[in-house]
Amino acid sequence: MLALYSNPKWLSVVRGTVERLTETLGFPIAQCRSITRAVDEALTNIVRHSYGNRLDQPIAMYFRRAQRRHDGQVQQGLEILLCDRGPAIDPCKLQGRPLDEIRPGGLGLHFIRQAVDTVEFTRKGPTNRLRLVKYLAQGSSVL
Amino acid sequence: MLALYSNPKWLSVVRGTVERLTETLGFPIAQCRSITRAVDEALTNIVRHSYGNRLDQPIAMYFRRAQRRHDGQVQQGLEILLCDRGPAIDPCKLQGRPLDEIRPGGLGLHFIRQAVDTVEFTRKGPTNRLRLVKYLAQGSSVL
Amino acid sequence: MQISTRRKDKTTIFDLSGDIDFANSPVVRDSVLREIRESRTPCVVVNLSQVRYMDSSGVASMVEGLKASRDLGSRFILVGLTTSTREVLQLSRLIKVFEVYDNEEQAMTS
Amino acid sequence: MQISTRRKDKTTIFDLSGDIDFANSPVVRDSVLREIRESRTPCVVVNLSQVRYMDSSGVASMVEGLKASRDLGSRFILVGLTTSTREVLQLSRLIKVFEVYDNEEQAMTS
Ligand SMILES: Nc1ncnc2c1ncn2[C@@H]1O[C@H](COP(=O)(O)OP(=O)(O)O)[C@@H](O)[C@H]1O
Ligand SMILES: Nc1ncnc2c1ncn2[C@@H]1O[C@H](COP(=O)(O)OP(=O)(O)O)[C@@H](O)[C@H]1O
Repeated sequence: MLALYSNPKWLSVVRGTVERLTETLGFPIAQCRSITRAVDEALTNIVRHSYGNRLDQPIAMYFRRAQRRHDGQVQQGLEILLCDRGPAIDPCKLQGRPLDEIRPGGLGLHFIRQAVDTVEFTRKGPTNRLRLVKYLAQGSSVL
Repeated sequence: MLALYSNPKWLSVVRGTVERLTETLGFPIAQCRSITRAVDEALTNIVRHSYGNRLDQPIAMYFRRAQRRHDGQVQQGLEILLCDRGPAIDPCKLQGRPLDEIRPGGLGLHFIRQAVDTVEFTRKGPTNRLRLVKYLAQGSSVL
Repeated sequence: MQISTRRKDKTTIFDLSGDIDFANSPVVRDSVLREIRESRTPCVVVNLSQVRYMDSSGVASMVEGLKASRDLGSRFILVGLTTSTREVLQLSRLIKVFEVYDNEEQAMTS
Repeated sequence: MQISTRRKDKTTIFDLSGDIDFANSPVVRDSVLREIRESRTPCVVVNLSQVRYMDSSGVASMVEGLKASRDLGSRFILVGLTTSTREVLQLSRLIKVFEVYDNEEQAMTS
């Protein structure tokens, strides 16, 4: 579990954590990068959209093992839960820009969806929860 | 705040966190390495000596800013608190081997003391607390 | 993250290093846009060879640089893409939109 | 952390990579000691050039290798020290105790 404040200067610290965690769990190097990118973009969205760039708001991250049956085999995975206490998210706003437009912004959610197998926004009481799950290919698990 | 279990495979994850944290706070690169080493050795000691190599015991780490007056100037710093729930430590045992002997072991505490300005073991209720503080040289602070 | 700039004839080269993320991409964006819009430099090269990580806000800053230079008829070039920066531009489907060269020399002679 | 071994004449070279810490130094220790004590290899070279980090338990494994080979009159050599591994051996005041070369070639011709 990692708890931090919503100051973007801590983004680099979280990347360091997630990079090593995914490496330790045996994800291939390109997936370590993309999972790290997904978490970074998700945190940036919390800082910007949930907390309107306030620097002192709480963010909590939980890391857990995940498991699923896939093609008749058990796959191990990593579940990452990001929790903030900002206002409830309007699900209609949860979309990036079409990728064929050339303009800044609207890329974060694309990067997140590209990187992981599950992206799930839920509201629990006063908390926004973003759940990301990425499974390891069979055999590559060192969990 | 970072909470984890006493499995040595998470040591690498903590090093990733501390490396980036010290980098972000503006410590010179050699000090980023030595502070990271200190935390790694302190965690290893918790795993080995406080928890007798059990893998599922709780460790909590807190990161805070520290400040002191030094030579008439205010120095900013980083305080790291490592907490475990192992048995109380016998202070008499808290010493490494003399550095002029060539034998394995007994180096961790030397690495810790070399890296930081303050090393403080205390017992609070059921908790061992190790407090490490490292200050930034004047002017290099980006806290 | 560190930015330093060099001039060669009518070209300004931005040497970026470290991580470009939401904490510092506004600084990158502002310095690049100032060079294009206020200094009216005919050619701006952004050297990414020392960039360890770039997030979507870093990509957005590059897009803004590109758009600003198109508006003014100047050039905006990226060089020294690392695995990580190349990846992020590919994911954004923007890699073909930029003028990209392996290194500064190739950019200068093109 | 990864270990792979190569043989050249009477020398066994251990190529270590990644981080050597308390999670895996027992594996490093055991393979090095087995090579020295059981295979009785006359010369063991540990190549650290790809090692990103080494903790005190990694240093302890190297000390055990050194002691075991001294006992048997064989050689134990470290090559390819990086800033980080050199630093940790210096802090331990052990750097002068080991036979250290810049690279494998120098170790083999010495
Ligand atoms: N944590 C969040 N809270 C509220 N809205 C969010 C959050 N994350 C994303 N969104 C919404 O989704 C949109 C798309 O996000 P994204 O693809 O990351 O692009 P950008 O953040 O650059 O707009 C955002 O503009 C915002 O409206
Ligand atoms: N967290 C701890 N709990 C109990 N004893 C400890 C702890 N950390 C260190 N010690 C004591 O201090 C001694 C020296 O530690 P160190 O220098 O790290 O060398 P080593 O762990 O290799 O013996 C240990 O042998 C142990 O007796």
